[in-house]
Amino acid sequence: MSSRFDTDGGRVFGIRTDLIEQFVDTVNRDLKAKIGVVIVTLFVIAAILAPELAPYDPMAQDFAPLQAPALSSETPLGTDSFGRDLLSRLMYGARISLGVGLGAVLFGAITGVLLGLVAGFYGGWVDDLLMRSVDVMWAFPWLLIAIMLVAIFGQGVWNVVVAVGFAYIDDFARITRGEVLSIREEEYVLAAESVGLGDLEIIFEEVFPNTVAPIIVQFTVLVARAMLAEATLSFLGLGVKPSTPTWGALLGQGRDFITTAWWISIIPGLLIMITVLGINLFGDALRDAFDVREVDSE
Amino acid sequence: MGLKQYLLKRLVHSVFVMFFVVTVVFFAVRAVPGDPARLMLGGDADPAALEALRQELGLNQPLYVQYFQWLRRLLTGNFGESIRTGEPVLGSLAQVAGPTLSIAGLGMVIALVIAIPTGILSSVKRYEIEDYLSTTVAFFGISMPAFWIGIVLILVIGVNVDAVPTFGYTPIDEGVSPWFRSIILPAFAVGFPYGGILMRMMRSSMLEVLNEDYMRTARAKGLNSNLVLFKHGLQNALIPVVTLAGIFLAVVLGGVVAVEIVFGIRGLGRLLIGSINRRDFPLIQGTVLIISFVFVLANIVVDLLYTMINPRIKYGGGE
Amino acid sequence: MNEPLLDVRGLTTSFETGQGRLTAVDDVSFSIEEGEVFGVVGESGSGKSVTALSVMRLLDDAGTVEADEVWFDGTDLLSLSEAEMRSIRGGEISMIFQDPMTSLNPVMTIGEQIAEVVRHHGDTGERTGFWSEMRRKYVTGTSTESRSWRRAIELLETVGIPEPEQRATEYPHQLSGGMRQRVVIAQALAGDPSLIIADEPTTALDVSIEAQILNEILELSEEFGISVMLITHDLGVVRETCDRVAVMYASEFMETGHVDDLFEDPHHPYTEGLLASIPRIDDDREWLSVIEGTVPDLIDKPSGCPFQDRCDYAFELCDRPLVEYELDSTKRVRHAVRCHRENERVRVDESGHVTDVPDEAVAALERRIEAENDASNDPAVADSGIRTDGGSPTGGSDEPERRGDRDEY
Amino acid sequence: MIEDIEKADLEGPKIDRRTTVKLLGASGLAATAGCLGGDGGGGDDGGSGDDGSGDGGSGDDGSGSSGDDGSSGSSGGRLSAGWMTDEIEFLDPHMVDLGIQIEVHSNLFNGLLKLDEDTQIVGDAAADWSLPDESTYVFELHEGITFHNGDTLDAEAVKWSLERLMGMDTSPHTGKVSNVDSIEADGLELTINLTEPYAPFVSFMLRGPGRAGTIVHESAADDPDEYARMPIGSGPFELTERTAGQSLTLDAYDDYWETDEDGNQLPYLDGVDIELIPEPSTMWSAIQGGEIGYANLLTGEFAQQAEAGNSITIQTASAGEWTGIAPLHTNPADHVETVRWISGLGEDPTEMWNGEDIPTSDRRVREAIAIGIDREEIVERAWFGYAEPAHTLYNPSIGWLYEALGSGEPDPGFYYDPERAEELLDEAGYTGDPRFEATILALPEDQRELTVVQEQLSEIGIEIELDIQQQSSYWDNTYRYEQLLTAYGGAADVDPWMSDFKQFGYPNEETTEGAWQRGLYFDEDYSALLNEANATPDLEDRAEVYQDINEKFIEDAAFITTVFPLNPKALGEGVSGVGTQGGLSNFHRTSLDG
Repeated sequence: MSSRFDTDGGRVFGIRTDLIEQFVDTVNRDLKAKIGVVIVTLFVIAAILAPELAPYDPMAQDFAPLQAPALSSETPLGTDSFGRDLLSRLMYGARISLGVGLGAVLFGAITGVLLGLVAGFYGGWVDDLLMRSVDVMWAFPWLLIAIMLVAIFGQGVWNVVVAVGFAYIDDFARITRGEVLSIREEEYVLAAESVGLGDLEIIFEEVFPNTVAPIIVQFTVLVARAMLAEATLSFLGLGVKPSTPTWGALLGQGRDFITTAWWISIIPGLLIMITVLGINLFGDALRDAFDVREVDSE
Repeated sequence: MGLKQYLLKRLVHSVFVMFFVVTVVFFAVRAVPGDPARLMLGGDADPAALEALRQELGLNQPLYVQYFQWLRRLLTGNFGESIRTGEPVLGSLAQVAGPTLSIAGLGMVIALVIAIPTGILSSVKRYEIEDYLSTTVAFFGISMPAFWIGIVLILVIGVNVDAVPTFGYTPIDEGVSPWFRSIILPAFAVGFPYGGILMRMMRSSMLEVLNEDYMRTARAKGLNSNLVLFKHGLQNALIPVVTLAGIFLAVVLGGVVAVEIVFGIRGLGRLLIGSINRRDFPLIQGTVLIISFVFVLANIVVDLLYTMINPRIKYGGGE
Repeated sequence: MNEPLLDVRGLTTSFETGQGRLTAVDDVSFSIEEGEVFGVVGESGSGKSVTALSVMRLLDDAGTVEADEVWFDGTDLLSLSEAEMRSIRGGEISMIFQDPMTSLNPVMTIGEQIAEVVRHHGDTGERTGFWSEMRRKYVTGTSTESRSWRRAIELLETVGIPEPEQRATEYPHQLSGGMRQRVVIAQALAGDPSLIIADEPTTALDVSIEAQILNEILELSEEFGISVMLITHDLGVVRETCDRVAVMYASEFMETGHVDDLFEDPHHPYTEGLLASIPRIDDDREWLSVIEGTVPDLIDKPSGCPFQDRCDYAFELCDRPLVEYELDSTKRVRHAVRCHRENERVRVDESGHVTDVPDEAVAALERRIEAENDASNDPAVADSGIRTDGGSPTGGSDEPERRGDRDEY
Repeated sequence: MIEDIEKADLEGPKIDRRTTVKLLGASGLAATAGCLGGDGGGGDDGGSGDDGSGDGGSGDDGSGSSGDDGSSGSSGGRLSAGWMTDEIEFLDPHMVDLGIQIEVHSNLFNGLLKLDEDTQIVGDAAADWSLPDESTYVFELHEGITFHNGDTLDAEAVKWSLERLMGMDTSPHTGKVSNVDSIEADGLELTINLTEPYAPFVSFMLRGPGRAGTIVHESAADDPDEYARMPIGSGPFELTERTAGQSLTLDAYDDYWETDEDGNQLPYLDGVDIELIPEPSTMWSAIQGGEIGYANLLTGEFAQQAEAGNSITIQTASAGEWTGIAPLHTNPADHVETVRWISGLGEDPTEMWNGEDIPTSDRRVREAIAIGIDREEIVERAWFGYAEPAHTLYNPSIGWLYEALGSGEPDPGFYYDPERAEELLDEAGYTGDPRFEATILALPEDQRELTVVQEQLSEIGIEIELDIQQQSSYWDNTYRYEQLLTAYGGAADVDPWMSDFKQFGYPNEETTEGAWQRGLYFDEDYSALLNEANATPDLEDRAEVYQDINEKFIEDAAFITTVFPLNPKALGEGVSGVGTQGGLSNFHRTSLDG
């Protein structure tokens, strides 16, 4: 059998169940993977349930500004310079930060994977054309895109998603194309062709499922980076709307108070770090499970 | 393919890429709201003055005319002048290249100096205290945006250490030491996150190399572990790192922009942001051209470097 | 009789895995004479390579190597410091690995890969310190005038590589598979060894050049008086090249003896099975289909014969711990089998099946197992035992088996 | 502490009305000499001609104590000064309209007039001036003023400068001299004839914020770009070097004409090195670490920190700055031609409001917003105390008017009254929850203030969404009228004309009245009052007219004022004598101790 994975297995969301089993196995075996999964799950839950769990309205300026964290007080993690409860803002922030991170990478992944699939599958001039476009995208400063989007639409979550995601298109396109090229000549693809399946069917039924593992791994790596890119955009005034709490924006806004009210930027900073750690551990576990090499030497 | 042929091919390809990038930028920035004339007049401006200024700047001509004019001048090596200050774009670019290249260059050196030894240490001492320590440091770098590291560095080191200025850039021709001191903090702020990424790559790459047969061969030859690691392992482990180092240039550039603002250094990044904010079209086009040139050039350099450290690859290989 | 060049007693290697302890080499003993070609044959995963790596102490932290003794040319390898061991590796004992593509460093010139062995183990007067080596690798390259480089070229010539000066400057990927394995051989010869451990040296090669490479190894070792430990899964190769051979199955040596004895008169059921599959042994996977059943899990390996589940002759003693039975010493060299069928008190019929197991046979076996346990549990006893009887793993005190110990070598 | 400073600041900077009225030749008495300026003249001002005095507008020492610091500190040395900006591109005063640029060129140039540290209008290059009739100004220039290249600054030079401006198409300030009929130059005597009496004219002749009266050297005509980069002026400092986006080097001009009371030549400093530092936290680190001796601006949070310590002195000054919110008064599509002209975009106005409800077109809604905002809270939360609540439009830098309207408590004015605001909204029929939703277009610097406003308005049931845009798109988009509210303000406004004529006047292509209308407030009565005021040079009379203008402004809730920012400027240890009046940073009399 020459395919990388058994293609007979069932699928969930296009991912074969054997991969999921492998992942569960890895998590069961590896403590670090467990930690990663726990962190990611915890934050995702906090993000989803923010409206239920957050003690206050994250926008309400109801408290004295710049209160230091004190677990016994009304505002256990302190308040920001407007007198808003930081704990609530951080919980809502988890929503947007994770959402933006996921959204941006999803955008980059969908676009890039499609490009990569088509380019790799058809080869020839299609490949040339698409991959040259990817080169252009790569050399196109993504900050410029962020600035232009903000100029047209104003600040907002979607601009960040698109601008940040744009920068990742080339990553996904290249990885996918590389995978497709190596799978393209595999027996089962050739077999599918000889049976007379349509291109689309072959691409999505036969080719795509076999490229999915490295893509997922790359995905996790980039989610963490996207969260930081959001922070940088917020710093440059190109991020989400200013009142929207995101960890990156909180970190950036807190910089002016770092000597007087360290908690405003240190706490979101720590959260970002823990999340990045969690996502990376999670990604490592995926990588181990799928046996994907983090870096391809050729 | 010979070296010359290869370079020629890459050059043609690069010109193509750059051409498309600037063309897209040319039209895109003009499609976006924001009138350079109004900005030049300070925001509030009388309609008549606005109209006169637009006329003077040639902004009233049809887009395609402006485009071809600009292209024709570009072909003769003329990047045009800033519509804002009238200064030649090329001059402005030459001015900002120094600080940005210094910061990015030193940043990369710092990243490598952090990443390679800790990455190796971490892989050799896998699951030991050294590994956990270096990994923690790497995660710290990976999870902190460059601008924030910059601000913390200023507050902790810049304010308290007299030798290191908190802001500004001293050109290298005013002395190597002042130059170095003026860029060390920004370079670290840019290099640290990058180093974190590289360190993780180095670690996993080295872990893979450690399992390779030729490493066992090297040990079977009776070489000591340092020689095995550095003579036989290092170059192999660097191959994938070098490939990705080029791709991560975008990370460095993104970081440089914010860091230049934090440290009050006018470099390529700030010039880009500034020129876009002022809708200084010729300057935007020039800056984007240079940035895409740097990207494309870096790509070629990485390719050549890759070819150099990986004798298995012929020019243009690796695809 | 001379001391053997390499004498391994009671070698056990195990790995800690997530699922439990994996015993890769289980209480293996063997010796290799000077100038002898000793074959180790077995399926993949049977522990052949690990045996070799254990002797070389190349397993690092991954595995735990325990042995009563590993004598090489009068020194106990186990007692050497890591630095002393390094001078043995690549020098006195060199290795040839399976896949020349992966065992050669892809980013180093062939010449340098050989020359560095010469430098480290020969008397070239060239500096071999860390920074000197780093300079050679990354800055200046190896001088083509240096003695080590010239010696590398000589060696390339010796192994039959045309245009050696030119080839020396090339990288492994520029050579064909056969050429590459010649380079590996040259590299193995470079330290002027007295023993070469060749681990499946031809497996990764095209069948057409397999013979050439094997001949090269054998001719050269004969020419330079080098002993060879040849690890292979290929019985055909063993038959053509080896003097003595050990059959390995599931981390244990099942049968050891002269190649002719073994082929003509195999005593272990597993060996029999192997021989029956000779026509098709060019492919690893075919083996399993010849002998029905599967190799037992080496993790938390149960005591008793690992082959019992697949063995046609299995009987009630098979789940008792194995001991070694020496066959009648009519042969020139020792022929030993680890199968309770060889217990002289066990009755066997014409077809080889066990017909009767008298109580005294069981009792004798129990005594012997107990004695061996005592020996291995008590270092003092083990030590003294080894000294008196030459380190025999069979060195139990039980009379019925004594004969096995007497005429060893 | 902060309260003290603000109080002092607000009480201090005012035109001495008695004097100014006399000097400006009001009440029909022609040809009264205005004897002003630094050397020797102007009896009752006592040292008021100084550009920089001890503590300008800052509270601790009181204002106007210029003498001591000035004369004792003539030790020379160079001052390193941080400028909170990304870039200072051009410094041609006729092109410059941003405070940050004006702050620089106020040190490089002279004007005919200037603001003294009490924000009174006094002579600069003009030693003296008189008004033979209401539309004629005669200026007597100081003797011995030279440009940095040695050329003499005489009436001819000033005439050239003014005529240059009059001939410029692209200057934002041409309109300020459009009333000039003719200029005559005779030695040191300059006569300017206006087509009609024009009250704001005198403010335009101010150096710095007046913009138009800053005297440009004729080399500006040879190479305008080069002049904008390295201008030649006649001020105490000359620009000798600049690194784009990074620094400006100002060296003392050795032949500067002005001296202090003791006859010491100004400036005291050998030079000023201006470093451009766009990031507030970096500015703070730099002054804290002593790398710069002066910061032209600290953000509120850092100014507070500075005041908590004792090595750094904070001087606050109104830079003639005001902020607020422009509500959309009418459907732009109903005024196509007018809006086309105002917008200058060359496109027809949006039709998005056709058939749509425009809540802010209702006076009651506008008033509700105006009184639904708690300005005191904005000052505390958004500005860290470094602002004054703006209950009406005219900022403290226009001292005479500010005072005439009631200073900090103008009557009428917008005062926080959320109950009344809700009543008004009920009356207007906005009773839902939320009552209505609105987007506010704003610049990044408005962010803090609007974050507080947003919360306050949500309490009276109005949900506001912030649309923060970079300057580039903000300026264009404000003229697209696609949102109900636009954050808007002004700076360096030293005359009411600068705050109201173009912003709220009835659009008139001829006079450029109403050219900057953000809210499309088209009211001819209001416009008539403005024009009446402009034609009333007598300040007392003009102030009378302004009582009516203000009443109308508040009544119509033409615009929702929020605050008058007070820019905190930081002086490092040993630095003194920076003139921060009008938000400037004048280093004429700055000295370094030790």
